[in-house]
Amino acid sequence: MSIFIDENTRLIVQGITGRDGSFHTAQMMEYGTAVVAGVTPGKGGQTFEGPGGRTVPIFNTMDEAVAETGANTSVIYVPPAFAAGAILEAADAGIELIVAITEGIPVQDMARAHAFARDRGARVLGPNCPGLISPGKSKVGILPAQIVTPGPVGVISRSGTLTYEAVYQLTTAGIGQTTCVGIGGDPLIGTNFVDCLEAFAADADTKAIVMIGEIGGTDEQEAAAWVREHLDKPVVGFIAGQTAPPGRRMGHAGAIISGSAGTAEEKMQCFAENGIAVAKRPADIVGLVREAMGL
Amino acid sequence: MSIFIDENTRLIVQGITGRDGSFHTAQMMEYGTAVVAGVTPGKGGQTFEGPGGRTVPIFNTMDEAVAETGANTSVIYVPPAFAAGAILEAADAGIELIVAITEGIPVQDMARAHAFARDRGARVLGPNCPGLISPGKSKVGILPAQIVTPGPVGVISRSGTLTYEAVYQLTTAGIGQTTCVGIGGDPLIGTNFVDCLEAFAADADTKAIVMIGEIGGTDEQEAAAWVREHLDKPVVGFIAGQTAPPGRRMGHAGAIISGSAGTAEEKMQCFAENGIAVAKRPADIVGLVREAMGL
Amino acid sequence: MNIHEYQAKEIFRQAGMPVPPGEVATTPDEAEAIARTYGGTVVVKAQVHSGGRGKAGGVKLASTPEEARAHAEAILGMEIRGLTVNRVLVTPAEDIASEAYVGVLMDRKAQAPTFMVSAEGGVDIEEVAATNPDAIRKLTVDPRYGLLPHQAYWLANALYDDPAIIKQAARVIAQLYDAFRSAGASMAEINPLITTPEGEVKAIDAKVTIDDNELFRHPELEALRDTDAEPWAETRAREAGLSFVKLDGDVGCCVNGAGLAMATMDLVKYYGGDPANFLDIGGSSNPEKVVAALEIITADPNVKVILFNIFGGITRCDDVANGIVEATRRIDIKTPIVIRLTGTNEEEALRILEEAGFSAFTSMDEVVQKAVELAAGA
Amino acid sequence: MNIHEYQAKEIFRQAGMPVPPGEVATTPDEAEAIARTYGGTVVVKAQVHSGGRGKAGGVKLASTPEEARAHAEAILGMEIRGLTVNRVLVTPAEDIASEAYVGVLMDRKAQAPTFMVSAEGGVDIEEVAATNPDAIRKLTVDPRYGLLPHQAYWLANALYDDPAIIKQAARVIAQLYDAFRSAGASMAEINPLITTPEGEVKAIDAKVTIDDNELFRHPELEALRDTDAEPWAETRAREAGLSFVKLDGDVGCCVNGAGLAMATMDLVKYYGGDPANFLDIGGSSNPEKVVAALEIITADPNVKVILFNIFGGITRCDDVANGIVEATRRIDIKTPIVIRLTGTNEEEALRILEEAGFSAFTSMDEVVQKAVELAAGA
Repeated sequence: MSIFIDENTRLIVQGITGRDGSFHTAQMMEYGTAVVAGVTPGKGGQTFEGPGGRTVPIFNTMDEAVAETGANTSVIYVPPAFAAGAILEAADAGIELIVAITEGIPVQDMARAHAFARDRGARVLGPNCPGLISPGKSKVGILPAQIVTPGPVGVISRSGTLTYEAVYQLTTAGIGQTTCVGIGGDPLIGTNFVDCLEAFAADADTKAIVMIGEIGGTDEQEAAAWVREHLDKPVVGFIAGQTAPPGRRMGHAGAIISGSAGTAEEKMQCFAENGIAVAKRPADIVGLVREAMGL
Repeated sequence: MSIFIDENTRLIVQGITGRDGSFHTAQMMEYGTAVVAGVTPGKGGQTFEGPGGRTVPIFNTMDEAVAETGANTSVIYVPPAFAAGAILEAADAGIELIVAITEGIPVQDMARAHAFARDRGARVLGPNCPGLISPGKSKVGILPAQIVTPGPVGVISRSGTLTYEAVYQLTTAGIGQTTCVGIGGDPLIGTNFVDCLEAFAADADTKAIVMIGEIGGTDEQEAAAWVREHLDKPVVGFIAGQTAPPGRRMGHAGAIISGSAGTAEEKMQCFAENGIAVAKRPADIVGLVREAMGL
Repeated sequence: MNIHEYQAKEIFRQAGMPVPPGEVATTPDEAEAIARTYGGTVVVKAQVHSGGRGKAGGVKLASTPEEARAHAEAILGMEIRGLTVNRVLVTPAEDIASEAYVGVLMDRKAQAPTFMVSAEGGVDIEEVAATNPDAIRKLTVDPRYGLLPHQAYWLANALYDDPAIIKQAARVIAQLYDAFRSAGASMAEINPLITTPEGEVKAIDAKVTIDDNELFRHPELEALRDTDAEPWAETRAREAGLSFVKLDGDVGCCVNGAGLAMATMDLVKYYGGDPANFLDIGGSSNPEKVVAALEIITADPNVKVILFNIFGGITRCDDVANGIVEATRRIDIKTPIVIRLTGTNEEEALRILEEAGFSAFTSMDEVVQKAVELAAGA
Repeated sequence: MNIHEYQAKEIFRQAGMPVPPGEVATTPDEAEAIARTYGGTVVVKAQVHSGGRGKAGGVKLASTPEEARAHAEAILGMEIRGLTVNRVLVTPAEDIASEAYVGVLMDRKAQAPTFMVSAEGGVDIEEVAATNPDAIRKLTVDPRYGLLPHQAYWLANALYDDPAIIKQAARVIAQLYDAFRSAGASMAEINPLITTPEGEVKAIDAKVTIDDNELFRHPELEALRDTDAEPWAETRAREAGLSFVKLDGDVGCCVNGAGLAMATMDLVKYYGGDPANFLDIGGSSNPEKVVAALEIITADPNVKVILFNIFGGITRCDDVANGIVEATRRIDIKTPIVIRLTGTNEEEALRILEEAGFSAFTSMDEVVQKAVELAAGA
């Protein structure tokens, strides 16, 4: 098993004709993801040429694309000015999981888009996230496929490339994953640590969880509290930003240390207090996972 | 028993210091309604002097009024420009039943207000309605108390004074009412015939229902279909507007005959086809109720 | 409140919509002069609050200014569905490649604005709805979010194949929603929305109904009201805050509440009489309204009897009684008056009326029978 | 993006808020002239992207133009929390009867704008939140409806007793929300919102942070950016689309992704080194960005080694490799470079780097250890 995506995922790529959209569509098809449609307004009726001679029909609207293909998931590669609109369209068309890769979406747009998705019962992953991958089953987003392998560990991370780093080390050590989820680093994200923990808790194949956080906010602390109260699977945690000076912006709005709350130190201590094994550096994650699983 | 209001109704009057608000507050108190607070922004801390030396505290905001008094119901007498805002405030404060008497609220304001009330789980009655009365228990709105008496008949009506007429005739004939509800004649109303029928269906004390409709729209037809499918209590119906010429506006937007739908003839026929006894004139209602109840 | 096509087009222009130019003429001379400034073929269109203008001969193509003058001469003064044409719109004729229908109105059931679009434009949308409902695409706007860009695009996508035209039409649809919102409309319609052979999208007819309840926010829209187009009595009624509709009978009705007013008319008919009007004095209790109501009713020479049917809720019977007494002092009323008053403060009201020499009823059937009797005997 | 008080006040004025007049001076002469035009007592306020200006001596009262000049002389050039003051705002002093705090910011947990108001104004709101949380009233705005009138009133009702003042404050709060929305802000704050002895409500300080992601919609706001107030490297980084923060170490870091960048810095520290900067080249794969990154890093004289740590997702390793090769051709780089590349197209990237004479790592620990070693040995 896995969470959020699996062999039943039927994917629409929103913005399939753009540079990033077309590149990653090919990558996802290569991996075996069922990419059933693309949407680019004004390009309806055209065809995306995928790897191995496979083609994907392109539609003007999500409504048509869903009606024609029965898709349940979409991934968004459209530019920031239109990305929130793409989320609205996907939710309106009945998509259950909307993976928003786009970086730089205005936060006020996202406040509305998240409200709309909640109203329509859709789950948004991201925005400004690398997506997710259920090794051997489906990949939605931009995570590099070569670094994952099927296995018993669930991975959740706020950052993109740091996730790759951790997953890569697990895979290199022979420890596979059920699903790796990048929840994104924006201030307003649709799916947070606790949402992923709940899903991993319910997934019988997931035996341990790696949770990679960052400075800023209190999402990690809430996740730690949830772990203590609800989870009987081992969790290994890592927090990036131990050397970040307070009050400076480190790359994205999610990583501002405001006052005393949200330092790496505070988060690592909170992890430790709630029974989460804390890795001091990415390379320590593998050892702690082995230990936690009794390998 | 009764529907929507009873002896547990704790009422806030929004716009208690206005001419209509103060007049009808006194009338409601006279009838025995538990008027626990009034709200007029800027008059918080003052006191409404009710009949018999009883007083009602006035607050600046609904939030304070609800917190201080535990009210569950509000009635709105504020001018049209602010009335939709008063509905929003009441719903936001956790009021369960909001009775909007005000006439002339812009329909676009009401579209938002109804959406907000739905989101907050509040029931709106009206706007542009006379309110409701559960004889012997509670009166909310402007229905004249002297024309009702407790008994087994539920009354639902789109128009104000026509309701009084029908109820008055029932009372004069010695047939009392569980609750009389004026749902209002505006294009967008919060509680419709079917909502009231559902409530009366669940009310053990209600043995028969009188439903008074008008030309325009298809609410009566939907109510008739619901009666046939779900209701095992007798219903007597009346439709006003048999002499109205098509295409002319008769007093309010709810009463436009558009195309073939919504004529009095069509509605009366629909009533008859669905097992509702149709009164040709208000004076016939009493006889039909008697007949239906086997009196 | 209905407004004219040329006024609706001005609202559309302010929302940025592609509406061809046009000017209003009230005389054939003006129409000719306007046609001359545009050059080429123009359309002369009757400005009247009614559909079916084309079928009635109220819309004519003119290839010369002289022809425009002749058409204006024929159309001005024409009656369309009982309404006299006082103004014509003169507008350059457009080359039409396709015609679509785009409209938005407040939907009772959805409790929200609802769009209807159809590639079958230029015809009566109710007819399309009845004969070919699949040709209409509908969309209910969530009032919490407004019309979303993808929804405007989805509607436009039902009308056209060409991506460039879909994009233009989606913009027009979004602008139509903005116009609907900002004008406080209950209905706004483009019929037809055309494409030209050059691939341009244009709104060549426009219909907007303003929600009367919005007018306090839009004094500039109230100014659009064409009081020439309505009888004196309706103008007077509106100014006094009354709802009034003239009918052909002889029993003048003055009732509080639209439902009771209709039921009263129905009862007049039931007892063999004929109502002269619908008149709702409304829910407030202002004696001035009664005065206005009596002025309006007595101005109708057909009226043989005046029937009051008042059931007091917000309207207090004593106010109505005072109004009747005051009105009869101010105007010289020869027509017999029969009165029925019941409800809030009815004892006080009956006392006032009796002191003033009136006699009053409490039963609706009795008062209506009396009125019909008086009308028949007069 | 942070903007200055005087710029935030201009945004507030455009929203109709009651903000006293004020003008900016960059020299003592200008400050004196401005003070003279206002007459009476003025306040001279340092314009700098930092709180605590008052405590640092950056806000001074002047009862004469000469005094204003003297204060401006003292404040201009002053350092407040590491930032040099280049401008002062000169504004008439107000009589203050009471001070309140009103702010709105985008709240992560509620996923919506959240207001905070407190009758304890003029002080640090974080301190109030820590020491006396009950003194703060909070309200989350439902983004589907915006700030509703009764909510603005409810917030104002927490601050004042006088109905006339509550009404004014409610209007200011509603206007603040409009300003927050229309400016694409992530934070907007009035501290303090004062009342005067005459019962007027005024915003005498203003702080607004613009959401960088909104700037494409607001070219007029981008123009408010005070590039004088930031080092060259940060300006250059922003223009190239990079995130850059200067630090005090000697290991120049160039990483893709904020999280990995922070983890890399942490690892430098872990192995005994000291990062010279945070630098995230972002998620796109534009070789130009790598060129800019190298220019920025090599401009820091402390840097002894340049450490690349790239894990390819959207960023394709071959693009990064091409960027590094191109950059080293364009600029003369003396500093040793160590590179770690893994992920999408990594084989192609390694080939490119090897062809250009670089050697590359695939382990993060190895490359960091190597960098720290080189920095120590240099």
